[in-house]
Amino acid sequence: MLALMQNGGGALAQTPNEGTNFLHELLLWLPLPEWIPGWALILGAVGAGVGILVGLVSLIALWSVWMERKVSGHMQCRNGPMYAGGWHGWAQTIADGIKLFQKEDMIPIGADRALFVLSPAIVLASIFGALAALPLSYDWYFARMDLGIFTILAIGSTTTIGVIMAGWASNSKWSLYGAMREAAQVVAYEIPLGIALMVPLITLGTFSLLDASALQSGFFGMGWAIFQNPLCLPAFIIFWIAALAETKRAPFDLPEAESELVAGFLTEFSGIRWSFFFMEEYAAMFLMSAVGAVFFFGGFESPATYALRSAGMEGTIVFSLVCFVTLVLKAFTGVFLMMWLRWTLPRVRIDQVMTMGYKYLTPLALICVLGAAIWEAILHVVLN
Amino acid sequence: MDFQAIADHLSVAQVPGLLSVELPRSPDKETKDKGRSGLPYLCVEPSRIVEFLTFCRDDDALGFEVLVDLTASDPSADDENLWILIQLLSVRHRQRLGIKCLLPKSALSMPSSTKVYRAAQWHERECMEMYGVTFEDHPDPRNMLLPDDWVGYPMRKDYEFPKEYHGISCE
Amino acid sequence: MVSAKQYIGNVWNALHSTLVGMRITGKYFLQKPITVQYPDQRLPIPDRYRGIHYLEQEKCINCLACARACPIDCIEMDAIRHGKELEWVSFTLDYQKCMFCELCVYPCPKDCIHMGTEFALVTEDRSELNHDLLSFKGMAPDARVRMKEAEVKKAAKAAAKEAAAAQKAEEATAEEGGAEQDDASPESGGDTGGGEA
Amino acid sequence: MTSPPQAEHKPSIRPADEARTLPSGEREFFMDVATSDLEVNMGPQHPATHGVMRVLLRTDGELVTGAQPHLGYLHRCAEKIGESVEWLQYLPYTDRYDYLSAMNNNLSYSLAVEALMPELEIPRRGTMIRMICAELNRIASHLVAFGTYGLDIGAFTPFFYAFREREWIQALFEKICGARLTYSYIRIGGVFNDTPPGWLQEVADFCDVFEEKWQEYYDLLIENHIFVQRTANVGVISEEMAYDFGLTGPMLRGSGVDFDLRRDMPYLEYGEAHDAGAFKVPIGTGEKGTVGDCWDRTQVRMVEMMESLGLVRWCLEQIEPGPVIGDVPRVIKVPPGEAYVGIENPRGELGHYMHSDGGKIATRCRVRAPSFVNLAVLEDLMPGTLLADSVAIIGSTDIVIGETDR
Repeated sequence: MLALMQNGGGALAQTPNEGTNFLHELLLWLPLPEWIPGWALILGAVGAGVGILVGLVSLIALWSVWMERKVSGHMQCRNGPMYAGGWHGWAQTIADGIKLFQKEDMIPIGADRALFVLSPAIVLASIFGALAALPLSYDWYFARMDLGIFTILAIGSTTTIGVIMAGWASNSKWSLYGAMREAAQVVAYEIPLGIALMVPLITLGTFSLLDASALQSGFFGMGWAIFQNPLCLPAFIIFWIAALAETKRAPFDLPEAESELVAGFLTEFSGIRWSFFFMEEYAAMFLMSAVGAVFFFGGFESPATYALRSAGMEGTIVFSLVCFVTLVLKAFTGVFLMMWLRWTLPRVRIDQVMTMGYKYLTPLALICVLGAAIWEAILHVVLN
Repeated sequence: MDFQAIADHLSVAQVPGLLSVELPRSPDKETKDKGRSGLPYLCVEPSRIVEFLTFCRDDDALGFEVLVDLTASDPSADDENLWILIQLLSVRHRQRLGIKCLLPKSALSMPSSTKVYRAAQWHERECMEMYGVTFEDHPDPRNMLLPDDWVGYPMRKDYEFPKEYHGISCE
Repeated sequence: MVSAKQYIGNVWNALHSTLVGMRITGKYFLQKPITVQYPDQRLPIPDRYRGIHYLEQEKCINCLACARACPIDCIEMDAIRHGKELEWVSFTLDYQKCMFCELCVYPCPKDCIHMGTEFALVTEDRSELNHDLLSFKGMAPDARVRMKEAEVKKAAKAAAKEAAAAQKAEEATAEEGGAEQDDASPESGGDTGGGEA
Repeated sequence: MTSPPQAEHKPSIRPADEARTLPSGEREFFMDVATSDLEVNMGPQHPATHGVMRVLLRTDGELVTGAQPHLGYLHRCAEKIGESVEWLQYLPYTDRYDYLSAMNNNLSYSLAVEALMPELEIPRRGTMIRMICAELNRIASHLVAFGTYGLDIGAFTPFFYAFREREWIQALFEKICGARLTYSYIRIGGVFNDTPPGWLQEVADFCDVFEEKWQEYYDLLIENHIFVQRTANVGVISEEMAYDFGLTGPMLRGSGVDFDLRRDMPYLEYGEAHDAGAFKVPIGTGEKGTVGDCWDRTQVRMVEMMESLGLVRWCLEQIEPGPVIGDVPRVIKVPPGEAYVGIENPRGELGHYMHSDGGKIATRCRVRAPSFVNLAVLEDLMPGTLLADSVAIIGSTDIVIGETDR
């Protein structure tokens, strides 16, 4: 990693936290008896990690679904759920979840049973895998990855396989349409998504999410990439549009386009299997927003972290917590933006999706990368 | 043009198929005529309807571009005729024309107007299933509203409602 | 092929119209919703609302005008006539058929059937939708009392008439004073005038 | 190519080469491998068919190569009922064909019956209330058309905004006649009740608020770039095609034909209103694409809402106290005769052909439903478009299945 950092140039000499994983620290801190074998400890740690991840994804999905319903409700001059749980129906999603768990597990007669059962699992697994690469704070992470963004993009894209599988396995024409649309759309939008992310990568000079965040700790924690390079803003817009398409959110919800394809690849799914897809959608929204927040909007850095750091509280649990909250807030701002867009825009047509991906976003993203590279060159080579 | 002018124009042009004109008349107690209110209609020979409609559409003074409605009517079970009623509309000249064809119930067949107006296609399909009129050369003579296996022509006055349909009681 | 101007125009249009739309949805996001929480809060129902009927049973004369006016024949009524008093058997309105057109209300000569403001027609069984509009079966207590009185009077009248006739006959044949008979029991006149609608 | 058995009697399926040419002139790339078209049933339960209609689509991937509408799922024998119930009793049934514009249906039926009753005089206040109700109902109906079209295109929020205003109109109708959807308010001879106190003022208030809301709809959906891209140049109906298929209403005007029954064959007081400048007739101009595309039709409906608002305002100025219904007997007997009366419904010309033999019951009651006629154009319009376009086209015809099937 150091080699990479040095090769990458940049001002990465002082990464603030070379610290270890919190799970590791936790294991060291726990007064565990010595007779426990090492493999059991590792297994336990992995189990705890998976538990935390699953809990996290469920919490994100629960909160996001409720938020979506309230946001859409208020944008449409209505209230959204109001009863379950008391205050503004906060427990509505929990109630819905319980209902979905109780529902009959239905598999259509003509369906390919194995694929039908497997597809929600793949979808959910891929989003878990991608989220595992997302650090929650400077020292709260499941794995310290120097190529974290690659991991996220690579594992996150496997969702598509699950969706295509679901569409095919349903043995329904509408589902097949949804699956094919998803395939076409994701292939088209991986490219601008990746290229647009190159701009902050060039600006920051790292692939690691932790380092990217640390590098944006400028004045008052506002040394965000978006302020460092003028081309980050268009790049962010392109990234955002591509992220919407990746997460199948309106205006790119063509795979499930309810007015065209009934419910697309979800048509034949019900109950808990359907809710897996649902969870994946919201977790993916959170993930994409978090990636955007890390690479464009300072990651864990904010005036609060700056103040704490100035006060010398770096490395404490409070600091980690503030970092975590900062990231979550930024990510949910992104999720809110996605919802806002969803409840504003109509859906685009499949050929327009392709046109937009290939003819508009990809060239524009390339221009952004070129411009960002020139800007960095001027800044660092010519002026330095 | 009002109705009389249209009728005169048509008779001057000697359009094929034009038979007579039905005008509203007030009731007369002496002849025990109940009168006829409403709107005037042109009576046209059913077999010449295509030529008649073509003339109505293509003639500049008439200019009936739109076939608004085509339907049938069964005035009573005893009547030996079925009426085919056609409504034309001219967008250019802002005028309407009602056409009536008397079709004997013994030979319910007339040429299809679809070639003149595509709009007639669905109306004729409806007519066919509801009244049992056969429109010759109709491009798509399937049932429109009724199931394909429906027996009888429901809009006729002598139609008897079926007791059951595919095991569903209709009582 | 798209020209450069069109290309930039498309990008600009897309972003601009999105922002315009987001401004509108954002504005409503910050405003108070206009809906009400239905079972807790209810909007006022106007006077002319056409809901489930109610019947002023005392006024109804079983004339069938409403049943005849009904386009779908969903009103059925049945009453036994006791002179001027009616003993109601049923006055049913089948809400599976009823289309709330209010055509039954206006022909009524006594103005006794009305559209109410109740609209919830939720039941667990379709047969429950065949509402009986009578608030009570048979007759109201006071109507029953009135009927009894009427019958007593009627019986008394008949008896008086009979007595008078008898008296006349007696006077004609033999001049004998006949005592007035006034022990006519109410039961004796109870079965008269049973007429089904 | 293995074509399915139904393919034989399909008149509208174009040859493969022609169908594979997009409306923009671009040719879809395809290879000569053994593939077969996919037959998809859009409906009877499909969100885009606005009811229980089935469109049998033949598709090649996303490209629609053939479409065949199947109707009759909501056939309720309205015409047969019209021949078996009394004149006034049929009125509630007219509400049910186009349940989004029941006032206009009532009006059409009443006018057709009145055409057979020359002695019947309709008081002016009744006519004015009829016009107010018909125009308010047109606004409500176009609001649904606009909102559900947004749904078809994938925008949810405009639908709620449209329904918010529609609820208002419905509340106004509820006050005047007691029903929210099936009004049965306009009756033979006039209208059924006078307006409740303060009602006309409430209508005026609505007019004032609606104008700014309308601008919001316009900015939010109609001018939205994605919406324009989705609807412009899609489903183009040329003027000749519109005539040939007998299209009426906004479908006809969207194709650039300047024809409106309210202006050109006036009924009620529309002629007077037009002379007074109360309304203009909007036509499709091809502002965003070609004349007669889906966007034009939507635009015509949008502008018509504003024109209807002008008409309502004109009526509110003109209305004077007086009776609202003519001298109609309780059991109506119509003199013998026959009449066809068509009026401008929100969806096109709703015509009633009524034939009486002098009795209490009509001999023939024919309903010329605009949706039924407008729908026929789908067969020709849909081949060669994308699947998503076919949804946009169905939405832009603005059909109500209650009316197509009657």
